Amino acid sequence: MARKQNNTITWDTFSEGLWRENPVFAMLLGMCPVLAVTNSAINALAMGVATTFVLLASGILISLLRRQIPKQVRIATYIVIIATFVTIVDYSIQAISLDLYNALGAFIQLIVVNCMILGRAEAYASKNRPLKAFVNALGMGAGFTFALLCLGVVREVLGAGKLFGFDLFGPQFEPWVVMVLPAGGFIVLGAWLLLFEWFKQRKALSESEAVVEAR
Amino acid sequence: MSLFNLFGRPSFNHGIHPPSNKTVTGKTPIRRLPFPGMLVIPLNQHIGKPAIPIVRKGDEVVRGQPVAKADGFVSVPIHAPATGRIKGIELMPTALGKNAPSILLEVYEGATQEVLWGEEQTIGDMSDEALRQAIQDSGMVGLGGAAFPSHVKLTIPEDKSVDTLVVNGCECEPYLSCDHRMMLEHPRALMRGIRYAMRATGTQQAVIGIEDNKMDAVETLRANLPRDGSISVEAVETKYPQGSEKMLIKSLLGREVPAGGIPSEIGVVVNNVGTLAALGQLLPKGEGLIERVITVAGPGVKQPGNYLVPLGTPIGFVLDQVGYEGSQTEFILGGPMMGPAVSALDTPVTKGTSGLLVLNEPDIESETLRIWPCIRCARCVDACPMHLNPSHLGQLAAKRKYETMAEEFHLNDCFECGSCSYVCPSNIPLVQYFRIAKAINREQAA
Amino acid sequence: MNYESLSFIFLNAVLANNFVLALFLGLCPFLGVSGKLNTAVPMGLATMFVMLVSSVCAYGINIVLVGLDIEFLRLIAYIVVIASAVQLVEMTLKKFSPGLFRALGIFLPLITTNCAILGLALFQTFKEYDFLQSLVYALGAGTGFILAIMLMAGLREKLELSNLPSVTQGAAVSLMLGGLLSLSFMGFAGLGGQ
Amino acid sequence: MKKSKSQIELRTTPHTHAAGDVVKIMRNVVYALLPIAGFAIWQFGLSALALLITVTLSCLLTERFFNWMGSGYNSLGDWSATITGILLALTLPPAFPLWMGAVAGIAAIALGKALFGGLGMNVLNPALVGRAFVQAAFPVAITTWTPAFFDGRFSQFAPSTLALPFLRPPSVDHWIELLQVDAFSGATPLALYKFEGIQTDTVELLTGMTTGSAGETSALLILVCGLYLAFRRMLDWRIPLTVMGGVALTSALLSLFDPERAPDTVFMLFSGGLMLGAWFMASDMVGSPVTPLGILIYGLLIGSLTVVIRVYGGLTEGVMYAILLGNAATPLIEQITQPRVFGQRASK
Amino acid sequence: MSVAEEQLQQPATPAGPMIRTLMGVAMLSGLLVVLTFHFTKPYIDENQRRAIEAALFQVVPGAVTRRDFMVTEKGIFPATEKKQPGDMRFYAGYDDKGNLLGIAANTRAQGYANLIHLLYGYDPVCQCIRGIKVLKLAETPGLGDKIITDPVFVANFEALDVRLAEDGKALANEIVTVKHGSKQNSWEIDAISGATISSKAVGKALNESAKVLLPMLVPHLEAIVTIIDEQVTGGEANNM
Ligand SMILES: Cc1cc2nc3c(=O)[nH]c(=O)nc-3n(C[C@H](O)[C@H](O)[C@H](O)COP(=O)(O)O)c2cc1C
Ligand SMILES: Cc1cc2nc3c(=O)[nH]c(=O)nc-3n(C[C@H](O)[C@H](O)[C@H](O)COP(=O)(O)O)c2cc1C
Ligand SMILES: Cc1cc2nc3c(=O)[nH]c(=O)nc-3n(C[C@H](O)[C@H](O)[C@H](O)COP(=O)(O)O)c2cc1C
Ligand SMILES: Cc1cc2nc3c(=O)[nH]c(=O)nc-3n(C[C@H](O)[C@H](O)[C@H](O)CO)c2cc1C
Ligand code: SF4
Ligand code: SF4
Ligand code: SF4
Ligand code: SF4
Ligand code: FES
Repeated sequence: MARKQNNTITWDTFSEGLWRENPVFAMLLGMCPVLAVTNSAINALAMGVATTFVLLASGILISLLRRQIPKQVRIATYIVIIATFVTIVDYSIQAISLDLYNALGAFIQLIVVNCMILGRAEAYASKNRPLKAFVNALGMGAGFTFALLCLGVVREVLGAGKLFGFDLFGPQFEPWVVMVLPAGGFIVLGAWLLLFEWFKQRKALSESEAVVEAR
Repeated sequence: MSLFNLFGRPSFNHGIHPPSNKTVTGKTPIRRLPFPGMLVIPLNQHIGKPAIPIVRKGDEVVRGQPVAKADGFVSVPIHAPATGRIKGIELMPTALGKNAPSILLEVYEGATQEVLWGEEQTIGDMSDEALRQAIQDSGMVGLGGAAFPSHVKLTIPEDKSVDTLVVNGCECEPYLSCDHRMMLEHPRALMRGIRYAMRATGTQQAVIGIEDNKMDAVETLRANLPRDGSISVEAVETKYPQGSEKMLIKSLLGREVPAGGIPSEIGVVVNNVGTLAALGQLLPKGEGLIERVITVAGPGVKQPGNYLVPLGTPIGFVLDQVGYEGSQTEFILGGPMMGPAVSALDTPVTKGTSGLLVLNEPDIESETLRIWPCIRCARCVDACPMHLNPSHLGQLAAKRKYETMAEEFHLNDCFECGSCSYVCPSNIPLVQYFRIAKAINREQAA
Repeated sequence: MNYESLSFIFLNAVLANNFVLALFLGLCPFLGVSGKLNTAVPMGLATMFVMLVSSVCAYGINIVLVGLDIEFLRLIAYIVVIASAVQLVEMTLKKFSPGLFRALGIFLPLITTNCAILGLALFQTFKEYDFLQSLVYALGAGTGFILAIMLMAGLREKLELSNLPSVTQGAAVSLMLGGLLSLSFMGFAGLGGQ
Repeated sequence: MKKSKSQIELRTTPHTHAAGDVVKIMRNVVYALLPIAGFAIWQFGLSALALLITVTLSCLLTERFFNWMGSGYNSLGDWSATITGILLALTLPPAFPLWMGAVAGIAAIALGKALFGGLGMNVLNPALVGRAFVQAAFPVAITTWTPAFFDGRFSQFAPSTLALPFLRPPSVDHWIELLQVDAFSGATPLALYKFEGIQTDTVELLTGMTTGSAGETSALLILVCGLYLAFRRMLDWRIPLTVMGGVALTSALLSLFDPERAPDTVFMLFSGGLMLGAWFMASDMVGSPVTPLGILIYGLLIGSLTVVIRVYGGLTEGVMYAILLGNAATPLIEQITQPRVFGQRASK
Repeated sequence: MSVAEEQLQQPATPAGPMIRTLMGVAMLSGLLVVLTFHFTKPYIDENQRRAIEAALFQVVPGAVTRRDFMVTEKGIFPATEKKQPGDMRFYAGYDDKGNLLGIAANTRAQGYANLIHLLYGYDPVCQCIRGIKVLKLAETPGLGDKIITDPVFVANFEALDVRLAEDGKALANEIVTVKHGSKQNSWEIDAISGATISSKAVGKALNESAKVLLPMLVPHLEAIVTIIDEQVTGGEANNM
């Protein structure tokens, strides 16, 4: 939490959310939308973009107001601000496409309680200049969207034989229905985490071997 | 009492049925072994403070003469098992693996080896106090294995009262049959001993519990019961560890010794038949405990049987007398379930030694098998006479959660009977885990 | 079975449409606080408690919102009112029942920002449940949450004693367990469907 | 006279051990499963044979793969993966496409067992995890039944059996018509009961003259094989007994409270996968409690859940889910049923 | 997570700035939301109207305009904004000349996974259901969703008999779902094999709605056979 008041914007400001502090893969935040709306890539993308928007907008606003908001009521204020932008997104999506709106269900409104957003507001936006908060939020949003896509792509390809709605394998393909069901969501995310952990351990292993060899 | 008791012999819940392997030794009468050239007499053959030697190197002693005196109440004297000369007091291997101070006694070869110590005494004339002192002076300890000084057990504290003496003739360990032979061959001494014990404790009734694979002993004792009905004989189910005092009390009386408690808390005193028979023989003559019966058995033994040996006889000598074979061999003092394995053949027979087993390769092979993970088959849970959950305890032990084991899963109620290890299809050395856990917990507490 | 009957609403929320395992709500506490049974149970109870409180609040606010024709403020109103109600309850609890507060208290603030709570409020509004139905729905959702988190905690405690491969330690195995639990709960799908 | 020390064995107590270890138990379970597998092959022919081989091989290969990824220790020798494979195959429809069978095997070992560290470490029954996975993945194929004892079952495969990997299996309707099997309804006894209200004759259920999963049809044969294991003490007879007791009890209770839908107890006991599940899958000790009271609760829970799902649920068959849920509840059950330690509360 | 805890532990500080900020933020957010609402409302309404009409025109073939009504024991009235307890809503579909082609109503029933929401079209001339449109379902893809895609199943609703009984108080024959391949009567629905539960849910939903709606509706149907301008309310179908 005790982030230094450092105003320079570096590549790191943006990229930490992509990988090292990826909200889904590294910090396991906002799990509900991650699992619930990733049964197709398009839903994943839409959810990712919507969340990113809320993240950006609330981040900037909170950063702008950061000196005005008294400590005592900051959480309440953040929640109100976040809820405002979520409502805006909610209505916008309804206006854009009812089908998409129905597919995402209540989870658009549930962005309000996505702890990643509140967490970023508290830990970053309230302590940094708007531009920096913006860049960081963009990174976090991108990382979140990336993770959602990782799930959405696997689940849609296996679960429906499609990608972004385009048929990949022809009509004879037998979809693995389980992938679009809740159980599939858990299992695919678990599998991604396993894969990353495996890579990490292999890398650690080969690095320690390299150290040994260098001696 | 459990429902099963309605249908069969009285018994406790759980436990196991290992093959008994007693047919050969149970039928052969007790024989005396010759004296070895040298006896090794550990000063600590009992639970409590070691005895204090009262002889010095070079002293001559006669058979039955005290060589060490009791060090306080929870301690007993030691008597010379043979006529001979003291060679010294040295550290010698014992059954527990540790070396301990022992009196070395060189046996005179030509001596008649008559007992030349002790005066006849009339028990009936003694006060209760004097009777208990006489028991201590005889050096008597529990011959059932624990070697707890008998006079301590038979002294009931003022604030407690005991109503029943349970006489333990179960002999549930496989192979062992020394108690069985004692009951067959010395029933009158046993009855005498029982009466002494009843007097010392002030109980009005005594029950002898015998496993139902020894019905001949039941018959023999029934024929020798006193008329007044104060002593009875009861056959109980043959099941290990029926002979454990808590289990036997449960089987015979339906009472449960409270966890962490001792029998006298529920008005019971338990003594082994061997102990009381020896008491019945020695007390009237005022002699000390200098020899005992041990069962020598196992696939590696050429002449298995029950032998009367002077205390302090090295097991190597015993084995030379009975003959044994086998290349890869394990020697066990006591029964196969609880007896410790010994590494040195000059380990002596002591007051608590009830048997000597020689297990050969084919019998121990199964133990060298691979240890599998616990497959949660529940056999250990169904075997544990203390109703613990050895499966869970074992898993906790593997993760070194020793404190949890003691605090939440009653580790300290485990009396290491080995039933759980015996049945475990994954060959998990549960008892060993539990011993280690207890030891570490003790260390932590200290 | 009548799908508006109270018993159906309850059972459906507990089993067939379990909030955690079928609807993906409340996953953060489900994954985060299920390591030990003795924290999972109070967490579950606290969640159920907050669900009941917010169900009542949401029912009340919705009447006001509909009455004033400002339904577009629903989201903001719900979240603010639920958060304040939980705070109020927490303070009352602290004052009048310190024991209960100590058992549940530390979990209450965590729960306010949890989607199972808001989800419950929104769903009961979409489903147009009346007051009693809403209450039973909240009770069912809470019970379902307790059931799921207790099963999960039990399994994870058991796994602590096993030799997990190095890669499965951590979050991955919790997710996989969640997946397997979810597969098992599929057995309840269609309960009362005919 | 002295032996050199190296020849003396020093071990801790006890120095004897009951006969039989894990491998022996597992091997005996395989023996007990072979007659059931044989009956399945006799009943359903080549397709069932191919399915048994494919699924078992897939389990074994997956197990080997994870051996290689992990410790390197070869665990095929303990036979447990073989049991998983055979049991899994026995619970699948006989004409299940082979490639889906292979997926089931992989899921069983990977998700159900290797993930948690292999033998004894798993929390849910691996075979059933595999089946639940394909049940959710391929719901159509797993509810496609083919007739038993048709002529030519030893010379031809069901067309769906040989479907190409990842592709939709061809419909078997036409093939079944060509077989000209009389009275084949394409529904299992439970489905007939649930959706048509037709109750299959008990004798047929006992002898296996019905359709259903490859190995679940003959209740009698399964009972005999299970009893063999029970009497050899290779499985805990309390579990199947309490499961069956749970089924009977729940059926009886339902006939009191909901007589309209109350199932027939005997029918409930002998139809569907209950026998196989009770004797061979609920009894897998790895996922069941070890405490006596726990075993009772576990069995009754599985039995009653089975009936509830069968009668009120969306599926015709509840045994698989009931057992999985029973496994999942095992740690909780064990927590509340730790045995009363001897002497903890002095008895009367 | 300690944010909320911290908040709790904070001492009560001067309320002035606190209230000022909160008010400010509330005003700001209120403004934003109201703006959004007003800006998006026309589009959302338009979307919803199109969705409803698309569904309506599908289940009432040939219809080009719609009117919303409600029916009670007393008769048919134009739909009002607020739904009253006990009234039933339906849409009427008219051709370009303003003649009633059919009416459509919502219904739902518990399927395999969750409630299945349907819109069905009733043709007063043949006294039958002319089509259904699944509005919302959570059934298993590839299995339960065959109730939308399976042509054989959809064919059930080309003319599903819902004639009223002699006394006009009930359906002459209740709608029932029968096992795949055993449909014999025009009021039966031929189930999808492998998705019997979803099929049954459709039958049940139709039956439950039709047996309540039609006995109330049919006697008063005269009133709406052609478009009368006063009836036009443009009522929003927010009950979909
Ligand atoms: C597992 C176990 C088994 C035992 N089996 C016997 C037995 O068979 N016979 C016996 O006399 N004592 C047996 N004991 C010892 C008894 O519990 C008890 O200490 C003894 O009977 C007391 O008599 P004593 O002091 O005369 O030796 C066993 C103890 C344990 C822990
Ligand atoms: C029908 C029936 C079958 C039994 N089968 C077994 C069995 O296979 N394995 C087993 O351990 N006990 C079985 N028993 C119970 C045992 O006979 C015995 O009662 C139980 O193991 C308790 O033994 P214990 O008193 O030595 O603890 C069975 C009992 C019945 C009524
Ligand atoms: C993963 C899964 C999903 C299912 N989805 C549906 C479904 O969406 N609709 C349905 O009616 N039945 C569904 N079922 C239930 C079975 O297919 C059920 O056996 C079938 O509905 C019975 O109908 P039948 O007699 O025509 O085979 C599903 C089953 C499973 C295992
Ligand atoms: C009586 C008995 C039943 C078994 N049942 C199963 C089973 O249902 N499913 C399975 O995968 N393995 C079964 N096994 C094998 C083994 O226990 C299983 O693979 C373990 O769960 C792996 O840890 C069984 C073994 C025995 C002895
Ligand atoms: S363990 Fe040994 S001393 Fe104890 S009863 Fe059994 S045979 Fe006798
Ligand atoms: S050794 Fe301990 S845990 Fe094992 S059976 Fe004996 S008393 Fe029970
Ligand atoms: S006997 Fe062994 S394998 Fe069986 S439960 Fe006990 S410890 Fe586990
Ligand atoms: S609020 Fe706490 S429990 Fe919930 S997601 Fe955030 S960190 Fe996890
Ligand atoms: S996102 Fe649902 S509880 Fe956190």
